[in-house]
Amino acid sequence: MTNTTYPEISIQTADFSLADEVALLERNNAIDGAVVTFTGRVRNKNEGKEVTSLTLEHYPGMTEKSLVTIIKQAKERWRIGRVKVIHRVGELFIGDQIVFVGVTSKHRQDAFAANEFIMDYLKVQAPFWKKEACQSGVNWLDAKSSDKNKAAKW
Amino acid sequence: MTNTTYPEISIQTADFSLADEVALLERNNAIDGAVVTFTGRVRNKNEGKEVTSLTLEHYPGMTEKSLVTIIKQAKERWRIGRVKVIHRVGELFIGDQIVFVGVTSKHRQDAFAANEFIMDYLKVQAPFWKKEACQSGVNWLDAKSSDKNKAAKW
Amino acid sequence: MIKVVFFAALREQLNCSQLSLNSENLVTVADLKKQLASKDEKWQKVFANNTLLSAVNHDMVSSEQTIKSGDEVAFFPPVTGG
Amino acid sequence: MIKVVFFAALREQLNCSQLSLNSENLVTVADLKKQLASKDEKWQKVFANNTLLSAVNHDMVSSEQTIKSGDEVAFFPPVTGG
Repeated sequence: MTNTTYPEISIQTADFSLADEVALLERNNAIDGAVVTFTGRVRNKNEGKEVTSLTLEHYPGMTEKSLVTIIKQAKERWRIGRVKVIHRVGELFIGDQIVFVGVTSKHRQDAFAANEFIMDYLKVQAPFWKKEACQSGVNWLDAKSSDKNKAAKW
Repeated sequence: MTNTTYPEISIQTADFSLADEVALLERNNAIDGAVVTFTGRVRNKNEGKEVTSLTLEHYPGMTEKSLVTIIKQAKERWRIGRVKVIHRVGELFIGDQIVFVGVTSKHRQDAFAANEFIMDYLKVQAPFWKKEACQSGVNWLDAKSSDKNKAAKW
Repeated sequence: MIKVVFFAALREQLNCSQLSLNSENLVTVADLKKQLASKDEKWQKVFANNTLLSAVNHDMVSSEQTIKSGDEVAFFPPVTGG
Repeated sequence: MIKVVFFAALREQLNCSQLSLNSENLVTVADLKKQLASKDEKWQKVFANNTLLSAVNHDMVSSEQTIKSGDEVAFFPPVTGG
């Protein structure tokens, strides 16, 4: 699943294994004592409505460029070791994994901060769009101003 | 491995599986879209010295009480779903998992904050002690003032 | 020539994912938006939305960004991934 | 009677993990520390360390904490888990 040009990121339709990804982050990496992971999944409700599925669209090429830039910024700001970002596209159902961010570091504070920073920036800068299907029909999700405010705080 | 009196915590000598723990946090839990995990592992170096192993001692009874209190505080401060804290005791070697904290929430910010809070408080309040073996001998680790300061910031 | 691409709700509203334009008379992204908006009422309405984002060659830009022949310009709604 | 337990470096320095004491004349944790420190030079030295932590019945407490018969009092160095 790994993008050979950008080994730290992967945009894929297939599911991923948290255990496999963490094993890769930890392999031959005894200098890093901390591993922080974030996994985002399809929730059964969004703003009060019952969701049946999500369809993720993205902008190939720009997606990779934006994620690589976000990871580069995180590495400039914190002392982190390895990073992996996976984002799925296509149709996803309740409970399905959407996104994974894994960060290792010598000391835990860096991995926590860098992981949350990557997610916050991904949310406002990476060109992905969610279309939600619920009983009342299908609609594109609106961006949340809270996400914009959260990214601006870093 | 789960403590039946306190299902959210486990003090154990055995290793744990990140995948199994996350699966338990996610099972029948489609209301929470965010899962944040922290895993702490034995590093090969500590303050410049080559480490060969760590031995973890704890205060049975008080350990459980302190972890339950920390989790309770986290639940009062953030809107989180499920929590699991595992801490190993006994002798551990390079790369071995020491501690796991997993938190789910509807929105990612709560899971990130609660997870880091639990780790920061565990570091200064839960009665665990590390004895480090390196080529020059065996010694008990000193507490870090940075950990004390980090916990005080919450 | 300039390649213009559209994504998500925008692509559906315009019923168009991609087009090519002669780059003469286009200095900035704002010029391009103006020209696209002049196509018809539907395009005018879509480009009146001031939350629209723009990217040139895969970098997010403001409307003042200059463009030249060979560029790929994208228009899309605020992103909602993660 | 009061049960007193010791952990980690403290346990090794004292070569003692647990002891029981008559609780007469002991009002606070500070009193207990003073009495333990009076055992001999080694104990005196160990209890002179002001980074020592105390717990009564599994709760971290200050030296002013009152104690009573039946309590479990613990002394240990700053914790280093995680």
